[in-house]
Amino acid sequence: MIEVKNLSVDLGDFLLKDITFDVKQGEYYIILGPTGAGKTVLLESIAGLHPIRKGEIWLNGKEITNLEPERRGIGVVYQDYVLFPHLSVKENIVFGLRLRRQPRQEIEATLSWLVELLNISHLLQRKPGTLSGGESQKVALARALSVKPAVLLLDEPLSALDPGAREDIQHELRRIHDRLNITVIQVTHDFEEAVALGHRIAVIGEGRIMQIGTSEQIFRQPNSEFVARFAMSRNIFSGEVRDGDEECAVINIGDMEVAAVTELRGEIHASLRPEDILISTEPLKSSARNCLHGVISRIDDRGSTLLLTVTVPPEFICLVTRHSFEEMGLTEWKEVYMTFKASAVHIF
Amino acid sequence: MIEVKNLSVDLGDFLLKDITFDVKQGEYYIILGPTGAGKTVLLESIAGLHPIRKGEIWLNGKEITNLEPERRGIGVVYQDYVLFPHLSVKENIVFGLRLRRQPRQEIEATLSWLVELLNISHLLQRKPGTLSGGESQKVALARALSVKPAVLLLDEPLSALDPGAREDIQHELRRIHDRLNITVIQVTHDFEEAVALGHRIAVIGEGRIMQIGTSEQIFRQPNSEFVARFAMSRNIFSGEVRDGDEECAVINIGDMEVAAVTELRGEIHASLRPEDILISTEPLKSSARNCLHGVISRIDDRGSTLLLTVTVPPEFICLVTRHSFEEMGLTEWKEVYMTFKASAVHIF
Amino acid sequence: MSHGVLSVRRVSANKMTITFALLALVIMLFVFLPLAKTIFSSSPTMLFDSLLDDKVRGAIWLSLYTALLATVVGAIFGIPLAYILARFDFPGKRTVEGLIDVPIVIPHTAAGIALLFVFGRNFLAGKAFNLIGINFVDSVAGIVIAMLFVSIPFLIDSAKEGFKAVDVRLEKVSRTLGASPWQTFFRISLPLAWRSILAGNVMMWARGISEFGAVMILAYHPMVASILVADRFEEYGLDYARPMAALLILVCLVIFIGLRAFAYSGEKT
Amino acid sequence: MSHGVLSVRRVSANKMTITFALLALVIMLFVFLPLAKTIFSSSPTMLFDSLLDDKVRGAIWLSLYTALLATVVGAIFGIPLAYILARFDFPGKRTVEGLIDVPIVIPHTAAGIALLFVFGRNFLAGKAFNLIGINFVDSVAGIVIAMLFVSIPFLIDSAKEGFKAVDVRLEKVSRTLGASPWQTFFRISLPLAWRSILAGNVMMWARGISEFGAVMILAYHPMVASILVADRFEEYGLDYARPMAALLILVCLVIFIGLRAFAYSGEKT
Repeated sequence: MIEVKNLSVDLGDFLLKDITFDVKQGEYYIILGPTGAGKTVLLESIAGLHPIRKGEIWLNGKEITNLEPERRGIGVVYQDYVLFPHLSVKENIVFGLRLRRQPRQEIEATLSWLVELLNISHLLQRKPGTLSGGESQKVALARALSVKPAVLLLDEPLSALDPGAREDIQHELRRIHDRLNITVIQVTHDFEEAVALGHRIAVIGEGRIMQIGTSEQIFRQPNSEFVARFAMSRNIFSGEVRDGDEECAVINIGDMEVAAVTELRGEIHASLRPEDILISTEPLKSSARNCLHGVISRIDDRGSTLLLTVTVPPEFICLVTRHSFEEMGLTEWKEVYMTFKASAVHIF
Repeated sequence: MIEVKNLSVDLGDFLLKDITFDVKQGEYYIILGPTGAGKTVLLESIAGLHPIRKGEIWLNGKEITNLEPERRGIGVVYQDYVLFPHLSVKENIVFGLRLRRQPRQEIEATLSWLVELLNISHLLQRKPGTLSGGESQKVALARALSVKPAVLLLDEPLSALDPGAREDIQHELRRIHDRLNITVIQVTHDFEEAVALGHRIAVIGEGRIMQIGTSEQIFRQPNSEFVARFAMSRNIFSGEVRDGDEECAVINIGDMEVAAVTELRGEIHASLRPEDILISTEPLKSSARNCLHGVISRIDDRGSTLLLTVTVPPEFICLVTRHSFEEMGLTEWKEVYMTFKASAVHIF
Repeated sequence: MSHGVLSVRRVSANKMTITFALLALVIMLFVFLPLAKTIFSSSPTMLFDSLLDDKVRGAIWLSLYTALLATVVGAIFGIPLAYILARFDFPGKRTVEGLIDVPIVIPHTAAGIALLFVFGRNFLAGKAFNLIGINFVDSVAGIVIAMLFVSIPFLIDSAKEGFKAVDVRLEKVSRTLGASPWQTFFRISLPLAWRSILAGNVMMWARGISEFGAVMILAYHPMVASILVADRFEEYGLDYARPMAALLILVCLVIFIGLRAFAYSGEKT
Repeated sequence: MSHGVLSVRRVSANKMTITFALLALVIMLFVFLPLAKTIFSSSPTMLFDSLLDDKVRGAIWLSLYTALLATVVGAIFGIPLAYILARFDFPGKRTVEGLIDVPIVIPHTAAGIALLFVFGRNFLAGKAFNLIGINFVDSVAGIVIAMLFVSIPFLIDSAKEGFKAVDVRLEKVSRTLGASPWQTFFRISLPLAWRSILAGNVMMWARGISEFGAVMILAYHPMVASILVADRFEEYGLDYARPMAALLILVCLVIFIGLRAFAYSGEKT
């Protein structure tokens, strides 16, 4: 539906090289990358708000690379809402409709549809300066949706919000997407947000697309250290695959041996997600192929969960809930067993 | 060591009323509250950077309410570092020492001590504008520590940082506190940060202190709905204690009965933390007094953990790791059992 | 003003702020005293009498009217330049910005002579405009040109700052909602920069009324107010010029305060 | 300038930006042509000859020197006021800010007469200063006072904006590190606002050199450059005044461009 081909944008600080991806009709597409990776510039290029040096953008089979933004039918919502401060909420929402000189009833109909969709009827007469973050973002969404765009571009729509409002708007976004079956491209630097919302995720870094895939693929099979770190696999090791049968390989990481499922041989990286490690105070009898013995060297209290650093060596980061943490009576310097499946070790 | 008595600050938008608390020598004290609660104003009042209308501040037995900031020996570190942009990192750090006209060797000695403490030797000749967030915050810490303050005030020191840098600086903060045995007062809006760092936490809201206690007390025994919500007990119900023996009361929440440990009777609130609920697909045989049967009505994927909404009714929010989620093969509309201890239900 | 000093003291009474307040008081008195003395040492009757003088009324009216014309012309050509300077980067931008400020800094009489070289009867633009019956020497058109030249920087600088303060993404959002560049300018950029543009217009108008040197060279007649004051001072001396000077200062103050209050109305301190 | 238009076109070639660029071009030419014509129609020999004229050299020197004196006095008293306006809120602040801008908007000749009422021989401050041998009428001191009055707003406004742009928390951190208010001002606030303060000083100096009306009323003699130009124009006509006007414009441009370049050096566009 939207195809971006070999797009390059040069803006002094930001540099995007050969960006290529395509988004399907009705897809919720996430562009994930660290702050300063040029994600906003990429969105603005798609919306026609940045001159394009090189590359093409196609929308529904038509090339729109140099089309003016007002003719593209692509809506934009920014992180910090960017509501028109001199207009009321209602005037903000109907801004695009009034420009189209639609009849009054039609405008009113669209307005009440949006108001009902986003549940913002109580805000209509307010000025943007008086709204909370969550309310502002709902109004910004309503304004973008008012002209029934073919594609909705969201620039870190949750980043400026409080945790409470963030959950609320995240929920709204999914609901709107499901109800309107609209194509959404959202950029974010937050991996959890990407997993929660996206059908597919494109990881962007150093001006290039590093990997495209479902959240499951990005999560389980990162294709590079950059993606793995970004997807918060905290345990990344370098090692060597000695040998093994087709089903299971033995990997040497320092003095330690770990079983994994891979066909790669030689120097490799291995990643293991903290929550894929089961912690116990006694060795477990289970089908899992790996069971390592270590000492808790550090405890990071995250409130509902805790991150344990277990030194074998090397150090592993493991996630436990407060519940199990207290159940087992874990403390620093306590000896524990880490159990994880061979299939949980991702090799790249 | 530091005592704040009946402090009131009025700054138009911000209003603090009758703030009273005391911090012990060497304590890591957290002031926790939502954005806009006047936390920064409170810190600046302690540092002498705001005129005080009403109330007193005492430091080591001396009243300092109206003492000039340069005579208090209280260091301040802001969320966004506030380094002197026209000075190099080194000049930033020794700014306070040069003012004291210390001999050159003494300044150099303090500088190398700080550089070693925070591991920032490679930054000394750089200008603040070229530093990353984490580096800037380390330099700001070094600058504040250079004059050996009696108290260190930290104004949301982690909020402006990337997740990676946040963990790093959080670790540094604890290390510095432990090594120097310095008294720290930190304000934050992040509950997990508060739990991870604080010896004691004062929850502030609507211009007043709502509750003071250890993280355990705030977490397990919030004294009001405000604190409970803020401490992320997602499950808060209103109900009625019918009767029960001294050890265990039966609470009616809608049509549902829940066992809890309380001596309160009549109309009450109950809170239950999401990670205190054990999810299983079969009823568990255990010592836990509560076992409820419900249906998963919503799944929020948080990456390493998932939040399940289980409808009994009412709705419960439960936290599971991805590991157990996949193990049990949970999906929406699946029936599950929720098991939790009577002691996990907090009544207020 | 004592209020001011008191308030500063309340905020943080230290020696520095008190010293600063005292130094500041000197410069405020230096500006305030001459104005107050001129106005209050002329009795209301004297002011009224001088207002009855046809020549005085005519000169003040001419000043207001020509400065307003200059402002209108300046707005039409200056606001677009201000917008361009606020929104685009291009090589030579610094030079253009510097050029626009030059009229503030060159001596007014030299500016008048420079204008004569372009708009005088025997020169370039002067000849061209002469064909359509417009003559710049000793005429209203000449006064307008002189005022325009010395006062245009105020409008452009203020409008530029106004446009700069408008988040460019507001314009971008407007475009994605289907607005053309023109619609975006008139519905978003202009309304949001309006306060600064208005303030710039006020400054330009006031600065036009205040001009003397350049107008004197280009068009001594018809006499605008500032020239009439000088003329009377030269011919009859201080006492005769005073009521007219007082009247002129009053008129300027009333206009300036009124329009400034209007331009800032609703804005927080 | 063609560069500018081209660049705008590259950024987003739409009808509005092109129209705006054309309108902007008109105002740029209006400012540029008179200056260029005056400078380039006088041959270098003529400029040099006029520089050999003792009276011309003396007048230009006097202008530069008196305007510099006015700027120094203005900085001493104006920078503290700018700092107070940037840092503190107090009742009547708007009034003070308005008062400071008044000298820009009142007619220069009226300003001169107002100054005479305070600094003239028979008045208030005039009498007081007369006791210590300072006389403001037809004297260097008078020129300085006139220039100071009309040019002080530029310094204060620019310095105020400079101080405002300095994060007040930088000063707060400095205080917690043990710096007194004075140390904080001289080590933090002043260095960080330096660029704007310098730019304000440049504007004030240039504006002082450009003044004619107020100086003429207060001190026609000794003749500063802008008065000498007018004097020659009145007595001998345009052709005789031209080389001196050209020279004056050149001197002002060189100073203005040089100091501006210095003030902005190192800053990004």
